[in-house]
Order: sequence, then structure tokens, then C-alpha cells
Amino acid sequence: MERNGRDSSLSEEKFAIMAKDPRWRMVNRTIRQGGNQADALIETLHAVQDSFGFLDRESMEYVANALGVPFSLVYSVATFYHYFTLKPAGEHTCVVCLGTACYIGGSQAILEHIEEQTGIKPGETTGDGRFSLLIARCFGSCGLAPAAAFDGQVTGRLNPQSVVKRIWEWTGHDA
Amino acid sequence: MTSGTVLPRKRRVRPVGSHRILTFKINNRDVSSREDESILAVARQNNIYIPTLCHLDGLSEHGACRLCIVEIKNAPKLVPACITFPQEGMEVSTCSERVIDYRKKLLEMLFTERNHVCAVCVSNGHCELQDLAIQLNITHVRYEYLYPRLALDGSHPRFIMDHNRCVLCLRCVRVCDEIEGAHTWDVMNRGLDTRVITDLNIPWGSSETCTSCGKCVQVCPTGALSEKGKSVAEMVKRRQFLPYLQKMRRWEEE
Amino acid sequence: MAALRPRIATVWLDGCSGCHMSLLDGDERLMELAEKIDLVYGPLVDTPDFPEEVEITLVEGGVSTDDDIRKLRLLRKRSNILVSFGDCAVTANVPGMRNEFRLGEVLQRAYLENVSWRPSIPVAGVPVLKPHVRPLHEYVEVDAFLPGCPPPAMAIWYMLSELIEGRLPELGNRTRFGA
Amino acid sequence: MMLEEFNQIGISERERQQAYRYHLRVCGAAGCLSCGSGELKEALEKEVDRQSMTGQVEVKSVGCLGLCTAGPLVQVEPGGVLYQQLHVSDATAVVASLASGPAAGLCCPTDQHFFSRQTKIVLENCGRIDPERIEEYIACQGYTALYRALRELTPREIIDEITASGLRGRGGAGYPTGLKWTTVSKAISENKFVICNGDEGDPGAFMDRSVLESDPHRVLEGMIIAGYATGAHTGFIYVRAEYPLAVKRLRKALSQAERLGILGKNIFNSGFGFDIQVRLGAGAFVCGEETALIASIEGRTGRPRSRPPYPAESGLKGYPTLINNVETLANIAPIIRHGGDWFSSIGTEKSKGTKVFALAGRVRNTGLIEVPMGTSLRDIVFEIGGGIPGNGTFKAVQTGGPSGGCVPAQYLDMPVDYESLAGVGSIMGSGGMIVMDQSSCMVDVARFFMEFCRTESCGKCLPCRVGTAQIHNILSRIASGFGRSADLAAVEELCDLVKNTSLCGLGQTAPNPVLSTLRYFREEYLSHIEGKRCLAGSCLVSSAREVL
Repeated sequence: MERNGRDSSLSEEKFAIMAKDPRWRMVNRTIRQGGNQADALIETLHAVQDSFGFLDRESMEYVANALGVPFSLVYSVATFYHYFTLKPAGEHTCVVCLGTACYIGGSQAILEHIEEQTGIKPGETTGDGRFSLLIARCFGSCGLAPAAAFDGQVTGRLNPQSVVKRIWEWTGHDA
Repeated sequence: MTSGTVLPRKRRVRPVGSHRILTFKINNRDVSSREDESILAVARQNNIYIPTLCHLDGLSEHGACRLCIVEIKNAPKLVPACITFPQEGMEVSTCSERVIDYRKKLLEMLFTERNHVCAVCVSNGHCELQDLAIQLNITHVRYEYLYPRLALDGSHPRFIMDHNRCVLCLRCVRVCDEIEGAHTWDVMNRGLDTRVITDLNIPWGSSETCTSCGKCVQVCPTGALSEKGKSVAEMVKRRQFLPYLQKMRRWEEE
Repeated sequence: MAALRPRIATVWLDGCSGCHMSLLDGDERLMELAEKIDLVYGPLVDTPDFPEEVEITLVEGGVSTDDDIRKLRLLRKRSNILVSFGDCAVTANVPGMRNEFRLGEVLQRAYLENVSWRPSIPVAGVPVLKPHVRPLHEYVEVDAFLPGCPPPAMAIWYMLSELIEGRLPELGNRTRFGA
Repeated sequence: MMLEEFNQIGISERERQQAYRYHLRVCGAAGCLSCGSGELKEALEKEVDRQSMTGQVEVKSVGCLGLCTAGPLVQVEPGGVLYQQLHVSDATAVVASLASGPAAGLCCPTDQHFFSRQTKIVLENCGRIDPERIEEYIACQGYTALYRALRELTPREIIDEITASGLRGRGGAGYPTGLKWTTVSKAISENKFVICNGDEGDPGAFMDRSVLESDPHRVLEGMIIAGYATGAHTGFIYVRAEYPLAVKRLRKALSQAERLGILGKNIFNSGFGFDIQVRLGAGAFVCGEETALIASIEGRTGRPRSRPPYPAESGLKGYPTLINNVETLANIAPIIRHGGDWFSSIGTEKSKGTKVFALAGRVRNTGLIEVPMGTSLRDIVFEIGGGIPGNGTFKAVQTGGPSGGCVPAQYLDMPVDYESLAGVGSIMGSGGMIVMDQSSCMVDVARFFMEFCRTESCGKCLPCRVGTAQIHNILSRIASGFGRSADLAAVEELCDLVKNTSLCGLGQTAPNPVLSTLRYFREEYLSHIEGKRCLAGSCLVSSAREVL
């Protein structure tokens, strides 16, 4: 599965510009650490998402060129793993855990209440870009079920009202 | 087995490229095979019919459609013949009641996944999925149709991709990667949302990597990939080139 | 002995009537058939209501309205043998091609966008469409399936002859989806 | 590094600790951190300074103290007094209590069965050492097993010891670890790999996370010993990206071990070298399956391939590969230290040693527990777990996550081991244990797990891809009151198909939660279908008049 960078003049050009972009330093470091090998693809996509927050077309093209893997394979990996996102997240995120313990503990009701109050579904961002709603399979914080992560901070023993209150603090509540 | 095993002084080495020959039974018939031949290959040599869909001579095995499942005596699970290799004395059944029952159910399930409307399909009458339904004597589908909403990509100047007819056999992905060497095709997402894509999920017509060789179209078992300008029942696939190309590619490598 | 002839009905739900046409394609065999059966109900017969006791009922078309479901349930109750007749009845087929779209979109497209003279969505006097067109066997028990779009006249003929003789025919090798 | 040098690290660490009169162990595992144990630790440090006890009191962050439900937890040594649900404002009282005796209102009784009924092997250091300091691990006999293995034992002797211990894989299926190691060691190849499977994807399981967060070196030690025993020189730890703290601590542990020469070339002057790399998962449950895991480490989509060949013969990059789960590897060092016979004296005839469980759901004491194999479910739920909170009545325990099943009350006295759980239609699984009471609808639980499998199916093989969706559709219909009388038979038939024709373990076991609830709680299904009523009152059953 080893391939060399592809000879597409357009991509080649872009590649050169992006290689100089300081935001790509962390990504480039990961690529180097992986020995420019195709098996570092997932690590590299992690690095891209860490520095940019999401994977866009350009960055996937860049990664494909740098590692010498086909474009379709990069897209395949980026969409197979749910940790990767191809859309930028809102300013604030709330990730509701839907693991078994949280589900038994009522996380579905929490999720439904958020959907009702914000009008968005999991994976979506509010129109003003302030807030994204996401779901997770399990944080492993089952002891504190039901749990959710507010901007990455896991908080447990929640109820629908307390969660929505936290979200209003970010978005403002027009009631 | 942690004690008492002694490595033989001299390892018995067989000549390079040679394989053990073994005998086993398919449907109570004695057959002989090389150890590196799949049950499917041996069955075909002996004119024993096993239905297949994702398998295609000339491509690597995918082992995903499960239609070639066979029963092995004393094995709890059914195994796909395309990726299972015989063992000495093995007793294989390709058409037990259990096998036939599962095969029918699997094929019916495949019909529910996408919108296979044979009556208006370019491949009507020349479709492997349709043929399988006839061979397995399927007159209706017991499961509920899922009716997914799927797109059709007509951006390529010569070909059309219709996800409604796709069975995810990934022949297109494999032929593009293994024979053409472009790897334009792959699949995105997972589970029921799995779709074949070109490059970074861009319209096929704007792909920079596609050589428009059309191999993917010819190997596609259904009407998912077809040539433009073909109307209902007019799309006949030609894939006699495949075993030849595979041989030539191997020869190149050696 | 006319009383001994099996009473046969044909019904037309959401389909194009092509299956009925194919039945008529039996040509001279139709004469033979006419001697063996009593055609008691269907588009080819002038009878307003579905009769009480029917031996064999052929149903063409998918189920797309509440009206269809009502009809189907009634004829199921009154028929000894119910045949899913043709692809629309067996798979929903072409009528089912609307299933991947929302009903609103379908009506919008059909009655507003593609109509130039007084575009409007009919509401009065027409049966209400279900969100999906579905095959018969998702609603009632079906005794025999005859796929095909339409099923070939030969297959219909074979099926009827077998049914009349009191045998449930094996049809998978006589026709196919889309045939 | 020579033995004296190595021993000296432990001695100095013990001396450093003995210089303090008191130790405050603040739980720094993810559970307590999310209840504010980070701030609490800072407050305690400030308070120690304020009460002029600097130099007398060590405030340190330790791994999981177990009783997650009562977090944040702080343990005081000497004495072992445990404080629960502390707030930053309690810091003053806690520090003051060191001299004056336990602060009554804040104490968590430690004489309860939650603590006394446990046997800790894997978790022996959890809650005792600072996971971010290798010295503390060494001071607790850490890496002595590795030293002994590399310097005194042959690979064969190590494998014999593991085989004698009767240790079985803790990832779910319970394959004998000794046998797996033997297979890999026998493979003739210029290159071999050891993979630690930390892709703990079961919703409702957090054992591996806790072990990695609380005692990462134990896993590294197990991996290096595994490498030596099987002839591998490179290891990979595959961890979920959703566990950032575990990843951070693992990376720290790796660099500490490298610094001391415990990883790298010529470990303990034995001539044996071993390297370990961390690989991040990216949110795909199926990657817990061996061949999918390998594909993922190779940077590809985690789609399983058919076995054989097994990874022990042809795994990562085509080389023989040993794959063990986190908990399995965490058991290795104690077995080498105390001997296989010691380990096999614990547990039941066929299931040896202990098992870590993540106890959660409708149970009073949720948290991380470790019990000898063969402990009864009743002991786990009612003695250790403290029973059902409120006025709830026990209904079932779900073990094994989406591949497992629900064990009903009639089996409460059953010993928990691989065989008994399999006998009642569930599996041991990785150790998630979700307790359910009368408020949980079993149809909904089955639907929940099928939904999980449906979205986690990789999409490669047909029965899993479409079958899980078909089953899910019917279950949803039943749960919402639109079930038909033929639905149960249809579900059972579909389950049978998916189970018998799927490519990998995910599909083959996906029907288990459905089949086990159908077996023990069939009346709940029937009540949804015929009575249009949810016995648990949790489903929004439509009072549908006409059911279509």
C-alpha cells in the first residue's frame, strides 16, 4: 500500500503553500514522526483536528499528498471514525453521553430536552454558530451517570433542566 | 503445549511455490485441491455451483456478501467459501437446507437495503443480483424495504453512478485499486450509511484521479455503475479482460 | 356443471394495469381458461362489490392508500387463495419509487411543479396517500407470489392452471423481478 | 540499569514518603476530576500551607479510589479514613482533622462491604500511588517482575507461569492467555508485535480507562514481559481518543520508563530491547475486534477481515502479533511476582484470578470494583453495590455490553465466571455491569443495544449491516406500540441469521441482548405488542387503534 505523492499540478501547488503555513507545524511533526508512512494516517488526522478543530477538504488533500495515500482512502478513514468531524463545531459544545449507564439514568430525556430547547439535533450547530450538540457512545464516567461534557469538561449527575441552563449561559435565552 | 515439544533438527522445507495437496469432500463427493485454493475455487473446478456476488475472478476476495456460505461438518458457524480454505478430510456441504435457507434470507435482505426497481433498471435482464434471485428461487422479499433516499451521480461524461442499485460488493473499489492502480474509488461512512465514493467524495466527473477506463462499470454486478446512453435493460457488462489483466499484472510483478 | 368452476377475482390497486394486460396476452388460451373458471370480479367484469366467496384472487399493484388497505383486507377475508400479482404487488416496484421522498415533496412535484394549468393538490374525493407504497404481504397473508413487470403470459397461465388444479405452484423459475 | 540502581529508586521513594507524617490521597481519576477533585487538591495544598503543616502532609493525586458515586474522594494515611463528596470549602476541616481525628460529617464508612468484599490484584495500586510518578510504582514493587523475568527467567518459563496461572483474556471471550502467548512465541518470524487493546468501546464500561489512568506502568510492565516471552520488540497501545487523561498519563509513563531505561534497548542489561508506541482510536467500537484493531493501527478503516489466519500467525503488517486487553496485561506482573500457582488459587475451577467490573446503573454504590472470579451476582449487586437505591426492585444485570445479555433475578446466586455467564445467554465481556430496576423497560434496553450495533457496524458484511437495521426497526416498532403479533418470530429469525452469518464478533454477538431479553422478559415484549402497554412505564407506547 505504499504510494508516492501524486503528480497533480494543482495539488502540488497547494501542497507547497500549505507546507509553509505555521498552523501545519504540529501536523507536519506528526507526519515526520510517522516516517511519512501511510500507517500514520489516523494519527495525522488527529493532529489536523487538534489544530483546526475539524477536517476540511484542503487539509485532507494535504494529508493525502504528504502520506502518499489515495484521496478516497483519506476520506474513507475520516468518515469511518466518528471522532473525526468534517464540519467546524460551534463556539461551545455539549456532548451528551448515551452509554448504557447514562441511558438507563435518563440521558435520552436530557438529549430530547436540549433538542426541544435549542431546535438542533445531534451533530448540528445553532444558526448563530454559538452552540453545537453532539452525542458520545460512552465517556467511561458511568459512575456519574447521566453525564455530559461541556466544552470538554465532563460533568455528571445531570438532569434536563440543569443541562439546558448551562447551554443558555452560553447562548443566551430568549424567552 | 508448553512443554515437551521438540523442534525437529532439520525443518522439512518444500520447494518454493509448492503447496500441499489434500483431499476433502464437497457434498459427499471426494475432491482434491491445493491447500491455497479456496473451497469456492475447488467447487467450481468440480462443477459444483455456489452462488457468489462480491467474488469476481481476477480480483482479491472481499468475503462480505456471505452468499457463498457453506456448511462444514462439526463447525458451528457457516463459512464463506470464497475465503475459506479446505483442510484434509473436511466435509463441506454447499446446498444443505440450512445453507439454502440462510442464502435466501441474505439475498432478500440485500434487496431491502437499496431501491432495486428492476423494471426500470438499465441492467434489467443482465444483472447478477436479479440472476441470483432466480437461482435461489426468490419470488418475494420477507423483510421490510428500507427505502433509503439515495443520489445519482451523472457528472462523469461517459458513466453514471446510481447508489440505488449498489450492493456494496466493492468490486469497483478493488478493480480500480488492484488492476487500474488509481484507487479513485473507496467507501465512506460505515454501517448502513456506507457509500462508494470517488476521491474526497467529489462528483465523479470532477475526479482528477479517475482515468475513465471504465473497468469499474464493467465489473459492477448491477446497474449501479453503467454507461451513459443506455436505457432500460440495455446495459450488458463485458469483463472478459479481467482475468487476463490480472495475469499480466502478476507477470509484471514477478 | 358451471357451479363447480372456481370463482376467480382480479383486483387493481396501485399499478399500471400492465399485469392485467399480460393476462389478456394469453390469446387463444383465454378461451380455454374461460371454460374452466368463473370470473366474478375485477376491472374486466362489471360487478360493483367484491363477492362473498372467491376461490382465487389476483391482486395487481402496491398498497398506497388507506382505501387500498381496506380493500385488501376485505378481499383477503373473502378469498381462499390470494395471489400477489406482478412486481408492484410483490415489491411496490415503480409506485414505490416515491418512497424515498417525503409525500409532500411528491405531491408538490406532481401536482404543482409539473402542472401548467391550475396547479393544485387534489384533496376532495380522492383516497389519502400513505407515506410509503408497500407490497401486499406487509399487510395481509399472501399465498402465492408472481413477480414480473409484467409477469409473462405463460407464467400467469401456468400459475392459474396449477391453482385451478388445487396445487400451489413453484413460480421462481417461471418469472423474475422486472421481467 | 543495574539492580542496585533500580532498588535505590524504590528505597529513596519510600524514604521520601516516610518523611511525611500524613498523606492525603486525592482521587485524580476522570470520575472524581469531573466532580472537582482538581480544585479540591489545590485547596488542600493551600490549606496545608495555611495551617503550617507543610513538610508534614503530602497531598497527592492518586488513581481511582473506586467508589465513583461518592466523589470527589480523599483518603488519609495513616488510618485509612476516607472522605467523600468533598467540596473545596471542606479543605480546612479535612486538614484540621489530621491532628484532631476524623471529621465525622464527611467520612465515608470504610467498613462497608463495598471495600471489604473486594480482592485487589489489578487495582492493587489504584488509589495508592501517583500514576504520574514512576518512582511510586517502583516503590510498590513495580518493575520487579520485569527484572526477574528478563534476568532470571527464560521466555519459556514465563509462558509456563502464565499458563499455570490459568489467566484468561479479560477482553470478553476468555481465551487462555498462556495459549495465546505460546502460539505467538512459536511463530517463526523476523518481526513480531505486542498490542495492548485499550479500545474499551462497550458503553457502560470503564475498567481499562481506570487502570490506564491509575496505574499505567503496570500495563507497560505486562507488555514488556509479553514482548520478551513471545520474542517481540515493538508494542502498541491502542487507546480511545475519548480518554484524554489516560492517553496523557500513558505518554508520561512511557517517557519516564524510557528515561530510566526500562523501555528501549538492553533493558536491565538483559540484552532485550522493547519499544512501545501509543496509538489513538477515533471512535469505532468495531476496532475492539482484533483484525479491525490491526487495520486501525495500520492507519486504515477498522473493517475486520476473516480469520484464519489469526493475528498470532499473521497480524500487524503481516507479522505474528499478540493482542491482549489492558486488564489481562495488568495481571502479568503480579503473576510473575507471586507465581502462577498463587494466581490459580483464586477464583473458580475454569476462571482464575479476579475480575474488575465497572458497576453502574440502578445501584447505590457505582464505581470500580475487583472481585475474585466466582463471586455471586448477589454479592456484587447487593453487598458490594449496596443494592438498589430508593424503593427499587432488582430486575436484571446487563453484562458484556452490546455483545452480552441481561441476567435476571433468578440467577442472582450464580457465580460470576466465563462459563456460567455464557450458560445463561450473556458473556463476561470486558467487565461492564449495568444494574437495572423495575423502571427499565427490557424492550427499550434491547432496542438501545441494537441501535448501538447498527451505528457501530462497519458496513462490510451484509448480515450485520442490514440485519441490525432490520432488527432495530422491528424493536422500535414494538417499543412504540406498533408491534405486530408476527414480530417476535421475525426478530428471532433475524437474530439467528445475523448471529450465524456475520463476518466478525460484532455481528455474531449483536443479537445477544435481544435474545436474552426475549428469553427472560418475553412478557414485556408481549405486553407492548398485545396490550400496548410498557410494564416499566418508560416507553411511549402509542395507544394505536389501528396497527399497521
